[in-house]
Amino acid sequence: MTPVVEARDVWKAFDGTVALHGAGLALESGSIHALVGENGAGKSTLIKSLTGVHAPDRGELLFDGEQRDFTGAQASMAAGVSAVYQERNLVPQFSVAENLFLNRPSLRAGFLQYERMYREAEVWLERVGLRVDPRRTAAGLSTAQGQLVEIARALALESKVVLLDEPTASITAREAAVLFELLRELRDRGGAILFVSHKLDEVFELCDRITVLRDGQTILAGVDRGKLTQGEVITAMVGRDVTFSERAAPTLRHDDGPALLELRDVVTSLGHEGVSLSVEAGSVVGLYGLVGAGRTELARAIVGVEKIEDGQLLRAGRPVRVRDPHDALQAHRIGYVSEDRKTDGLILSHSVSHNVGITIWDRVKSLLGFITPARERSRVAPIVEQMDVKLSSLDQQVSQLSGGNQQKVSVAKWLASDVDVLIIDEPTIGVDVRTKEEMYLLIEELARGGTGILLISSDLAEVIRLSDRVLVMANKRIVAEFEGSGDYAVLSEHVMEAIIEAEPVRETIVPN
Amino acid sequence: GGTGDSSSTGSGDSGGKKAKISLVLPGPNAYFEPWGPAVRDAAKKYGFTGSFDVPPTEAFDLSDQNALMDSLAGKGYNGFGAFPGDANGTNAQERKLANRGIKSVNINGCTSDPSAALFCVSTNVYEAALYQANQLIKAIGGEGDIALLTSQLTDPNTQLRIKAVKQAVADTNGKVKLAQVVADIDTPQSAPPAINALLASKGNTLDGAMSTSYNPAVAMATALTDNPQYRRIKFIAAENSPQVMNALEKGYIYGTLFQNTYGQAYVAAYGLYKAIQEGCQVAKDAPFDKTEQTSQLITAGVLLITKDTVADYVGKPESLPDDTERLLKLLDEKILDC
Amino acid sequence: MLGRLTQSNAGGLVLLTAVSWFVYQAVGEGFLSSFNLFTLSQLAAQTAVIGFAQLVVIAIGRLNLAVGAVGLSVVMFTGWLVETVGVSPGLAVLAGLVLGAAMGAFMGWVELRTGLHSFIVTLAIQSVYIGIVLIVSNGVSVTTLPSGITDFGSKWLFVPELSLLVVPAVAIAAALLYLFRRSSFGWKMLAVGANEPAAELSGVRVSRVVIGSFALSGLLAGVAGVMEMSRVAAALPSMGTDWLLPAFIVPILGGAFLTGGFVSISGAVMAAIFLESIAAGLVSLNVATYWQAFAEAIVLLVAVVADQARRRRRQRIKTGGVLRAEVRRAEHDERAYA
Amino acid sequence: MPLLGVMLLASVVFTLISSEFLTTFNIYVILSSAALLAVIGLSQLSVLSVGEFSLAVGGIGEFSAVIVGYLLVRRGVPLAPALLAGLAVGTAAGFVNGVLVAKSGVSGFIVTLATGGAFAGASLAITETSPYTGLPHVFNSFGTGRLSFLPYCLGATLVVAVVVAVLYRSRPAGRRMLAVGGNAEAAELSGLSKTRAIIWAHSLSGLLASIAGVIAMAQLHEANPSAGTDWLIQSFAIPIIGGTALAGGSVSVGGVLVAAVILATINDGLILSDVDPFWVTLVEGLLIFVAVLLGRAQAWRLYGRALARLGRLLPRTAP
Ligand SMILES: Nc1ncnc2c1ncn2[C@@H]1O[C@H](COP(=O)(O)OP(=O)(O)OP(=O)(O)O)[C@@H](O)[C@H]1O
Ligand SMILES: Nc1ncnc2c1ncn2[C@@H]1O[C@H](COP(=O)(O)OP(=O)(O)OP(=O)(O)O)[C@@H](O)[C@H]1O
Ligand SMILES: [Mg+2]
Ligand SMILES: [Mg+2]
Repeated sequence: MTPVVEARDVWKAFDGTVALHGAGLALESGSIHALVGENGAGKSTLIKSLTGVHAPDRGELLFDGEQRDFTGAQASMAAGVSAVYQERNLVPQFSVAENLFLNRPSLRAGFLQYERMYREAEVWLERVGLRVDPRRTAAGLSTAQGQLVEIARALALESKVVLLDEPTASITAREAAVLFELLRELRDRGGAILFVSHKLDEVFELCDRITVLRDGQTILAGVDRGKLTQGEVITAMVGRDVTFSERAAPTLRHDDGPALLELRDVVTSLGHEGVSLSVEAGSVVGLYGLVGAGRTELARAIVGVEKIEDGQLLRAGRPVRVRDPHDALQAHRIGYVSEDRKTDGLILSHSVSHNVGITIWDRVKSLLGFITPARERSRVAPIVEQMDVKLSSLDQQVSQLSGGNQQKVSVAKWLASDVDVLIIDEPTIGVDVRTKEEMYLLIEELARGGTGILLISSDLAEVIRLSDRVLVMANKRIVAEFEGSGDYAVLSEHVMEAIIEAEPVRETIVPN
Repeated sequence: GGTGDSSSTGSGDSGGKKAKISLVLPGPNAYFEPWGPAVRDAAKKYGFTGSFDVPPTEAFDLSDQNALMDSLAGKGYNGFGAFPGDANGTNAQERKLANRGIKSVNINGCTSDPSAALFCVSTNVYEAALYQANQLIKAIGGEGDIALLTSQLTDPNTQLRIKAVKQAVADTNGKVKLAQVVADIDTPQSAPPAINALLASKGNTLDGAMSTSYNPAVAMATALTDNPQYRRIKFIAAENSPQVMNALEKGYIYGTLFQNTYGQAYVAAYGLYKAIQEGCQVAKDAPFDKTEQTSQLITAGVLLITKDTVADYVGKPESLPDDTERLLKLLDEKILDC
Repeated sequence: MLGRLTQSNAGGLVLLTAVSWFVYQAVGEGFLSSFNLFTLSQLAAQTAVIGFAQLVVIAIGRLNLAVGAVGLSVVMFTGWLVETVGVSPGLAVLAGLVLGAAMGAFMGWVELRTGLHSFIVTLAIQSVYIGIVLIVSNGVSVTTLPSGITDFGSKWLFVPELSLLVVPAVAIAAALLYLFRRSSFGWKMLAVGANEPAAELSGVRVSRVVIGSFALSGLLAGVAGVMEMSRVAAALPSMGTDWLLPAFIVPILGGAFLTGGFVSISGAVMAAIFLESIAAGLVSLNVATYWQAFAEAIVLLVAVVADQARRRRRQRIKTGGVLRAEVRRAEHDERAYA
Repeated sequence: MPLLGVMLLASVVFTLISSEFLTTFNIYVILSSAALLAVIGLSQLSVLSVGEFSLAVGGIGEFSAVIVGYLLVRRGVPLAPALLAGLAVGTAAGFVNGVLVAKSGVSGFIVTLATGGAFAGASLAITETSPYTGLPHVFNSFGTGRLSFLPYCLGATLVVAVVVAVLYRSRPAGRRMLAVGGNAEAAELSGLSKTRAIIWAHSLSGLLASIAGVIAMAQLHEANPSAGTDWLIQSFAIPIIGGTALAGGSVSVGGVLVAAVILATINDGLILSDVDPFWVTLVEGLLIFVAVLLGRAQAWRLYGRALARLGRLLPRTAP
């Protein structure tokens, strides 16, 4: 059977780096094909080469056995290829519905028919399990909601080839399950699907074939899933055997002293009510909840971006008022790793060095406010090394890094900051298995060093793996609290029960 | 260190070289169009190189005018006639030129003393405005409300004009009132709404109005052409644009002040030519007119043109030929010492 | 090294300037005369500083339409201190610059307090500043400046081709270079300009950066004003009106992103030089009077488009080179395995 | 819409100050000035929609007007073809801008600055600074004629505004420009062409600038080569006051109309209230500032909070 889409010996260079070294890939109809590889292996570049967003420097692209060179996304879409790219791509000012039908709005006599678009959008949103009003603008959507909208957009095209670049990166397992059902349906109708993910469990659950990229080269080309184990895939990705550590023993607690950070009956302007929690020195407190539960907003309120209207915030036992993130960092030594690296985490157009160093400028500058790049670099380099960020130099623009490597940079800058309380929001979105493990070790090491960590994550396994205590948030309230045992099977059941109880009707968005 | 005065490279004064004269504006403006033919005619008649230059700006700009003069000087020009970009600011430029042996003359407006220019040929700004105001007061029968439309407040000449009009009004002992002064509206965009707004608010009470600048005059002429109900207002312009002349011929406006634009430029070019090519000096006892601003004014004539006299002047590029003759003679006989 | 230079904006402008100077001199006349170059250095120095005043707010993703208004205020205030109050020139200039910084900071503060776009805030405030100057000064210039101030504009440095005004411009360029390369404040400015929410969440106090940058902008506008005052040897109430476009062209042509987050000091300096030499060059080329403005625009357009095309080609060649090297290595490896 | 409230508020204030404010003629004066300002604003709005700038609005406007004037006065071309030629020239000029901006990779700021300068320069050169006068009577009365308080040219402005509003609300071309302005990368990845959107936007801007040029010409009764000198700042101020984002992606045509009326009202009111000429600039700046501030919903919240704070203080200070 000839593949629907085939890429042969594709080369692609960006100024300075060569992203694809003769990579190959073949997709067949009626199958879900996994594309895996470490961060920076070239997965996204390969997808963009297939859809004509990047023009490969060398190599052949065949569609239905014929050679084609797409000049842009328009051309590939017309040829029946739809894609969800790794970064979020919505027009913030437009309604959800219009974003869904951006390139082919419903028209009558040349004029847009909004009502019809809203109706059609509702159907597709329903199918991906996203309950948002199609009339609202995309600006207010969370990353996860945006991701679901884009998946709906790709599926709505009803093309026979669907390329998904890390579609499950920021959605929870429940939403992923809905998506997988859809994808299987599509496969059974003869669709060819490419699925990129760093979550190997998903890959083995969903996919029929697996292609592994390493350093821009195809290491395993479309091998049957049944013929591989996760370990073999990881070995192929990394290039050597790796073993993963177990959950570290509970870290030492300074139970006697007051908690590093404590919230008492906090009410925010965004609708949180009666939120109480405490983070002790040397502990990791996990905060789990479904998409839109209000965890990110709570974190932003703690560092002073949003307003705390009532209740108390205590820092080492003393009530304080955090005016803004500067105050949080400098006066109270609280840091916040934001969840959306693109909009409020990274400065994409600046160098890796500046991005990681930004939190320490005030500490390494001289009396008159001067800094040398060398001084910054000496602090930044070890952390970047530890996180294994794949880059050509510390001066490289962050925008030129692969998605996962960008994520590492956004976490690295807070590891560099040396704060006492660190709030980490979705740290491992898009990070490959090996680095994820590396990050876990770093987080544990930080905690062992006495830092209090509040971990927000939509990856329940991650929360359970790291936390000494697990809090569950739903509808902007803390609805349950569990001791962290590290036992996934038991804990996950408890957590899900708590959520279902608090939110009988699952809504990804609370209507206003 | 290595600093020194820029004048140290300047050459001394020397007559007898070939004159290369440019008349330079601070920016493009239709009113000064006769300068082109004036310098051309003079150059042809007396045999020197003459040009008319305008810096590439949108509005009048002192810096651009200065830069243009410098570039021309770099090309060997040795005489400049300038409408000063600023009555104070142009002085430094002309001194700089003089230090390098380059002569200058001010046209259509003077710079404040002390000036490095040879002389200034212009109407007496204050007197001209006073004349215009007095004519207006006469036209409205010596009694009533008048309005003054004028240009940039930051232009020292604007201040002089306002002062002159106030004086003329004061001389009537309260019979005439200066009801409103509208300034800073000398662009095609801002003049029409401002003039119309003035008519809307005071159109029924004003008896007369005068404009000392171009765009407000055009706007007023247009407004009076379109709105017969306001033609009661006696309006005196100080321009000769087609709209103004048309309105004048039809009797919609009372009159306009004619200046000798061509003649001023011609006389300035002639004076420069004499000084450079024939080595003439400005006589020590030259009978200059003196104003608050300058002590080396050669006063050019102005003339109020009304509906009755308009036919004699419309469409003639030479402005006021008789006045030109008078000025040339004055220059030859009294001012220049050759 | 040379490769990197020609890739950069400043490098491209060096090339453009060199080529255009060659053409002006070879085809035209008098472009490289010391007179012309002196003026060019005077103007380029001031234009560069005007551009810097805008550059420091562009860096943080803001706009400042009041650069000219602040410059004007500083000039008039300094002039008043010197002439009326009798303060010594040095002290007066210092006081003026402090005023400029305060006026800038005020705009930053208003922007933060109201949350309005800096375009509107500075547009309205520039009108307020100019209005205050008009009211306080009554539109009257200060013309009797001490030689301490005016010498600065007329003296030369080392050679008669170079104005002393180059000194402050170069000093400021060096200081800004240091600011953006080596100081936490400069880095924070760029961070705020590139991604304000991210910078804020990383602990940068945006309000302080905004107010600081606007204060710096006001200070630099004041310096540019003092430079113009010393060049023109007067404090004129019309100064600053023609600064708007150069203020934006210099940083943008120099390579800064109008949206913030990236600036180039060397690019801005070269842009000022290139820009100021166009007008002078076209005069040497004898372009017909009224076609100057047109020609100036076309030269600018052709130059930047050609430079961009050149840089793109170089980029392609470079990427191609990297790729070819990789392919060769891969083929070599294959052969080695076989 | 709070901006509309500001407009009414301004009218009430000026009516109280001057009894002449609400006369037929004065309303005509305001509306005819606003009619021109609105089209100037729309011309900039259309480039702002894709997140670009045009510094060539004034240049294109006066160039188109000069072309029309040249054809009418020097060539004796009849009115309709002359006008069409002028609009075609404006559109073509905008198209050239669009192509240069989209294809050359040079910042749109510099490109339009240069082309705008070229168009303005060409206008000056063609006319040698003397405006073309003696335009047809019908044309002049389109510019300054009126039906009671309604200037005829306002009709043209309203038609243009409706067309532009519909374009941006319901036509794919308009939506594509907005999509590119909102998130160019997303738009491109969804198969929209950024290049084409930019060219569209600049062409539209050129067309609107030439319409503004023609209206200005009719109001002045001449084709003035420096008619567009003041347009630069106004072209930005009007859409921005009206709520159009400088960064692109959202436009407000209604906001442009209201903002144009507000600016025209302020200028008119300054003369009606006979403000001392030396104070005009200051007062104008303050009025614009206050108008913009009051035009924002969040400003009202600010006042609410300030009032509340005051309210909390009062009982304590009162005996
Ligand atoms: N625009 C660009 N400019 C320069 N280098 C780039 C650019 N885009 C990608 N690269 C480089 O190409 C390589 C491959 O990147 P790519 O995004 O394809 O990785 P990936 O496999 O998708 O990784 P991830 O899992 O982190 O998303 C990386 O080294 C990256 O730095
Ligand atoms: N009442 C609401 N009206 C509109 N939008 C809401 C409302 N509540 C929440 N949202 C949206 O949903 C998001 C939920 O907030 P938040 O990001 O804090 O949740 P979260 O638990 O961190 O979930 P996520 O995993 O999506 O980040 C907000 O970004 C907001 O845009
Ligand atoms: Mg990727
Ligand atoms: Mg979140």
